[in-house]
Amino acid sequence: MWCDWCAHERAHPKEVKIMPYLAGLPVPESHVDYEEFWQGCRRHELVIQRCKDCGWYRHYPRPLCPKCYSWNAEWSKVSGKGKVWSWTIITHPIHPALDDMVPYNLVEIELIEQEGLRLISNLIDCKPEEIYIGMPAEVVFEEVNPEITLPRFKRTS
Amino acid sequence: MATIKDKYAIVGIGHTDYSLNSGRSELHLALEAITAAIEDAGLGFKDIDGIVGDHPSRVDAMTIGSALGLRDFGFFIETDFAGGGVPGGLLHAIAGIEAGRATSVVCYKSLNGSSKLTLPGFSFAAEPHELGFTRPFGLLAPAAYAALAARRHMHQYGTTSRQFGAIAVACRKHANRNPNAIMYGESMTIEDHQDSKMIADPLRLYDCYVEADGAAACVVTSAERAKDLRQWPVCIMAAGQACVPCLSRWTKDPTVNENETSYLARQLFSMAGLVPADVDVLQVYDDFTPLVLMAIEDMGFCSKGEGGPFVEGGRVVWPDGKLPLNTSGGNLSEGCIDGFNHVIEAVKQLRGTSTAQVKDAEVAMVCGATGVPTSGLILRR
Amino acid sequence: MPYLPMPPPLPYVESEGFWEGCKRRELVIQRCKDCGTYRHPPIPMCPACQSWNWEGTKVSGRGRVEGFTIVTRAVFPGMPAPYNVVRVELEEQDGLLILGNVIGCHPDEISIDMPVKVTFEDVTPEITMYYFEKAA
Amino acid sequence: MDTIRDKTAIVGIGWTKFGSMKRPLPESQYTLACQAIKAAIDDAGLTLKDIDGIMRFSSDSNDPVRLADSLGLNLRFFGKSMYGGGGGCACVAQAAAAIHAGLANYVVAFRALSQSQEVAFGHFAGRFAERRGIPGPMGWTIPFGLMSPAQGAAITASRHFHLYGTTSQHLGNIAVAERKHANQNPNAFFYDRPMTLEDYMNSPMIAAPLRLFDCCQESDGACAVIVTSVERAKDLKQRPVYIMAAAQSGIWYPNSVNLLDKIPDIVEDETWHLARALYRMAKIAPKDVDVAEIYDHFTIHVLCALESLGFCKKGEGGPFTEGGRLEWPDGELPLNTSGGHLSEAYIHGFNLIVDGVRQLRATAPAQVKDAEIVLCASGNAVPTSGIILRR
Repeated sequence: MWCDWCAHERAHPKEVKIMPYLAGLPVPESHVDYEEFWQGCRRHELVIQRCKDCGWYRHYPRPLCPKCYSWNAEWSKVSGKGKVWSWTIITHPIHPALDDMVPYNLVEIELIEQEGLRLISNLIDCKPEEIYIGMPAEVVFEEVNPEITLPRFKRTS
Repeated sequence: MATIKDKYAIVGIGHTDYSLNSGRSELHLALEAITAAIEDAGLGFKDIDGIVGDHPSRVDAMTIGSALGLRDFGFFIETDFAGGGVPGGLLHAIAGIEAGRATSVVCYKSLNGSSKLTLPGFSFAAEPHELGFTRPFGLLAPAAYAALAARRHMHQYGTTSRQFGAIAVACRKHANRNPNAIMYGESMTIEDHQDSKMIADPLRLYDCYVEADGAAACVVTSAERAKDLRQWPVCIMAAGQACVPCLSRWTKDPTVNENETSYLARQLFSMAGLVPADVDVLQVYDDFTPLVLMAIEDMGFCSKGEGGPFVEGGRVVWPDGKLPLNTSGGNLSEGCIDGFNHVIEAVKQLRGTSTAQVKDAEVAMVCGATGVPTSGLILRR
Repeated sequence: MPYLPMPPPLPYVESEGFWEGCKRRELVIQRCKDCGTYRHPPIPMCPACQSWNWEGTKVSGRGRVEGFTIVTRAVFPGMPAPYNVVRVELEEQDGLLILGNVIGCHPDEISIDMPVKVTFEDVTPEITMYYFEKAA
Repeated sequence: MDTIRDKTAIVGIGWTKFGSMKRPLPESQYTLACQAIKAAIDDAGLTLKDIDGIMRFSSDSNDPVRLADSLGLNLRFFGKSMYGGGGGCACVAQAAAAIHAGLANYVVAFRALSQSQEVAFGHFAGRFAERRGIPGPMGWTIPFGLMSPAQGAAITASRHFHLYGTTSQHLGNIAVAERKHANQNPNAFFYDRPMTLEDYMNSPMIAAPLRLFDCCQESDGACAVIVTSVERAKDLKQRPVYIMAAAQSGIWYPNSVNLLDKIPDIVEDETWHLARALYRMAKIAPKDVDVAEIYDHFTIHVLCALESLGFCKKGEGGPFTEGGRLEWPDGELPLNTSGGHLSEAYIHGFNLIVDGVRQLRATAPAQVKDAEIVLCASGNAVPTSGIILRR
């Protein structure tokens, strides 16, 4: 379903770039709290931290569950399916690596597992004017280098 | 129960010129604003015994204290979160005075935001590693965060870019009366706003703040002591800070009712014993127009989702609007001093010295940035 | 050649005059035009009388070692050890301290109150470093 | 003037395991912060929902967002103290101020460090090696090789030695006393490693005249305390430890380049002003202090603090350390009874505050008999802070 307001308000940049997306941007640094997430991506699995006691997913990862204050957490593989919660088209580059990349899309995806469980990513197969809030999407993995694989998204029907 | 209501006052304000390239360091600008504020209060430099800085600051209390020739200063603290933190600095100053650790505290903010003349030094604080979840995807500029929230607001409530534009146009109109505003000489219509280039859809250039060089400062002391000073004291009815779990760190979710700004507003109105209708003039941190609109909703000036229609039709425009907003031009058109300019303008309104003076303004409200830990003030004449 | 393999300072608004002086092989210290007090490192306002008026004044470059250390364990690879760091009190004013190195001097020779004088070394096209050497 | 004397209390303390560069903790700084805060809340008999204020170090990356997001907190007071080790007690002081002003009910003050994973304080300057140039005031020190706090402290030490005849043995007395205390404390890094003055003298020179054992460790770990009003404290689980005084002090210090290269000639230094404010507020004198918890980044700074806090005269810090005066159980002023930064762990002064509270609860590993008053002083050579606690 198209959102009328989105369609009405949208600017229409000229073209769209498909993979590899946004090469040259800084990649995530290794860190003990987030290692499992990035390891999952390397295996082409989206794993999200989840409370072992109350089952609540949390992203970004953190030590305690803010819902039930439990320290018990596990890394749970999720479907990778979700929908666009919000989106923007960046037309103004603020990083040297982006000079030739704009315009590019930036989306916040809400995963189907839990309301409010969102992550930041890009849609790799959409022109700007095709993106809308509520658009179904699923994860795809892009190997940036041997250490880092990033989760991007593509549309689904 | 202990309360700080009406016990403290802003007795001096000072600021530099706001410009795109000052040619002066952040330290220089800070000292200009601070000395101006102290002189405005009719105090001597050595009467100052507390210094409240702001994050991120490259001008520290020891350097300020040394330059002012203070042999001993017994109170210094920093607030958090640039745009959210400035009013909170006054709260910390009040806590310090109330604890008997200082009598007159200077709060300040100084920026080479436009010229970038002062380079960042070294910080022992590790960069937040959560950036790994945003940066590789091109979520870099604050505008992009605001854009995602704005798009969601439009989707949910039918808000339009023209409604965002109404805020930008109001601020510009106010700036056109303020010779210290960077956009003083440049008028703007809603059509200009609509024609301005897209930065991060749906944010256009004129939805975004103006980076500036400049500094601002104020002096806080007890209401008792304020009586003997040079200026008409501006009484602090309420001061507060707020930070709540946002559960997903990425962008402000405009549909969530319980957030930092609503929590802040509840505290402020309850401490002051006022309701939104009592506010004569409003100063809201305005880095991006959609966030101003959301803050207005969260503070209870209108219902959730009604921010768009609320800001239309001149309601926030001086002189005839019922709730004049950012009457100096704000970050959008005066220049971004991280919201310290909003504090200065609120004081000017209550002294009756604003360039867009609201007639008989008695109560002014200042609200820091939304979407981050924030802070605010309610002031009265 | 710099005494130590470290990047040179980046001049900033208040320190530009100092480093320009070094290029001319002059030690230029900020001095209050109203009360005459020297101050270093440079800041915009006189800590003694709060005047904004100041000028860069060439000083003799003579002083004595006020305190020092011989660094025997470098904090990262590539730094030589031992090397010295001295704090010099310039002769123009009590307590007018400046940090530096004494070059051409064995660590054992350095002592507090040892007289020193300034010397200069071009290290990059932009920056001439100041150092100290033993004076008679 | 109205003060906060005896109006607030520390009602909860919490700490984590401590690790070092050689035996690092696997947990992140974020996890350590949450662990220590939760431990302090449990200790006080409170729940996470009770907490409405947070004070932290400006160099702590656990900002209120992170803490609220993981601990589920609704905060109405938060701020940062500056100047690293000078700011520990300032966190407690500002927490007390907030309580006193009615701005919060229960405030957590904490410090979490993971020097093994983030920035090791002794080695931060290595980051500059590859840069084009050194920005800002750091340009006055780093190009000359003054790059670690130990090196700055060494300049202070050589000057103190020169002015007052202080010796390495004097500094060694401090290190040995603290090690002796650490040997009582199973959580201390040096718990099972005794040290004699001879061992100290044989430790390698780092930056003359300072040796390895003059220096604090680089540690992993976290500590937290909970501050509330004395009225609320009455109903809680622990015996409250009252805050008699809390203060900060910064001075006119025009020549400092601020890498701990303090000028020991100055009599009325930051700690001198601090002491005056603390004693005045607490209405006590130095002789009333039963235990001193003095920030020990380097032995020389402890020695300077002993002078400025009025335990001895300026320049007499050296002889004051002699004869076991600083040693538990018989010394007249037991110092850093958990082992301090030199021998327990370096948690930026917060482990000293925690130990001070334990002394007044009579639960310290090296318990001073009938301890009634503890003075905690944060780091000097930078703008500093302090608190006086009583049973």
